[in-house]
Amino acid sequence: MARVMLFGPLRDVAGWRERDLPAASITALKALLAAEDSALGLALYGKGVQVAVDQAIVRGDLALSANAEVAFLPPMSGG
Amino acid sequence: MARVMLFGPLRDVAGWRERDLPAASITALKALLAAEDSALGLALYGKGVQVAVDQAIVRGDLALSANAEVAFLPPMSGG
Amino acid sequence: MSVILQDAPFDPGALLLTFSRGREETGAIVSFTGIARAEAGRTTTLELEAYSGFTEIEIGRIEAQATARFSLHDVLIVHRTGPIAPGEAIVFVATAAGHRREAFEAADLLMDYLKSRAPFWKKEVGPDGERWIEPSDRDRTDAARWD
Amino acid sequence: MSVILQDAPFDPGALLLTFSRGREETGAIVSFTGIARAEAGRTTTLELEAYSGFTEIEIGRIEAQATARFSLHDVLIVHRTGPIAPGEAIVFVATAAGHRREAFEAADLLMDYLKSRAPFWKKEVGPDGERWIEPSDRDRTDAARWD
Repeated sequence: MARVMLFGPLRDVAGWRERDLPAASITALKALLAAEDSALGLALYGKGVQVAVDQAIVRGDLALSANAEVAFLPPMSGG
Repeated sequence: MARVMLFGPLRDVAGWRERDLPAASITALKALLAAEDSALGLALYGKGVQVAVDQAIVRGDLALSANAEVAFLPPMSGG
Repeated sequence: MSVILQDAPFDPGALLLTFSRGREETGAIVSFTGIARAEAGRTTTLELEAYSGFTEIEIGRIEAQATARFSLHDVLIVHRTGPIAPGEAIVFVATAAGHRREAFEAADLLMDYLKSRAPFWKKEVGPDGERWIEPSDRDRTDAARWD
Repeated sequence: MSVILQDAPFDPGALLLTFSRGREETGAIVSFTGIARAEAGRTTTLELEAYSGFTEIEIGRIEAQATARFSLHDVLIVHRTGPIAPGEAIVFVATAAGHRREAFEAADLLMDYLKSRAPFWKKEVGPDGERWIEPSDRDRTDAARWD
């Protein structure tokens, strides 16, 4: 299971902030989320959304270890 | 009588900071001070020394009213 | 050198007091305090979200870059998270250096980074509803000065 | 807007605390604190002389210029005079503005003025005797940026 976290506007779109979901890779996880909630799917593929696995930004796909923390980060607004 | 004030290095050269002296103009006052103390005279005519009368910078000569406050200001060092 | 994120309000004066104590070779300390503006009633609350852990690491990375670039003696960054009321401080940055130019430029760079690229998500809540904020064009061009 | 010259030591944190209170429309406060450096024992005391009355007026003039140029909400300048020990604050400048660039630039300009052109005479006293200080070349070129 991956611990999935949504930030900023993504959280408003999905209506949740944190969930544990089964997924073997980022691509699989995105597909799972999009199948369940098309608005969230669209937002996850939106411009400037970055993915962090275990608190490090990753580009492209990546296999997820058990207990991975996957965060979807929309464009940062600064403080 | 004019209240004469020396600042910064001028005070060290003269050995005093404030005196009441009779003088009808800045030129007369400088001449009086130079006659009494040639080192101070030299310093007063030195580069960048400004004169303030009643707390306003003046250029060139000026007649001094009774009770005028005349300050000799060497180059300012900033704080 | 430290980065602190906290939900609780803080007092910039108290932070500067602690930061400036006992410095014999630091000639210059610059502090910046960012305050939530009331915008004449348009904003009632600002809500700031961070990614706990990640956000501190990312800010710490820029702090380390600024320290090296400007030969800083010390840096402190304190940032609020959660709901913030108008008039409350959002961010405090203090830099200590031998001379004033370095202290000024480092604080300036850190603020430009914090306002445009730091991992925060910011929502304005007012009588007309709520909206997510993005960095302004000015924030982006200010930050690009240091690239 | 005020200019305070004082012989007594002051605490920059306490000044910032008072300055930053109760500001609902000020988005940015920058403070600068200048501290007397020990210079590894080379300086034991700094002696600062002002021309009481005149010095405040001259500094107030620049303060008014900076206020107009950067649309400041408020400015505070506190400057020590008399003997100052290493580690003690010499000068404190705080600027309040709507946005951070104005607050930064105003504090920067005021410090450049204070360090190079303000009516002070400064003497360094150390184990090797005493000497009057003049602005450094860097102080002069920094100040010329704003002319």
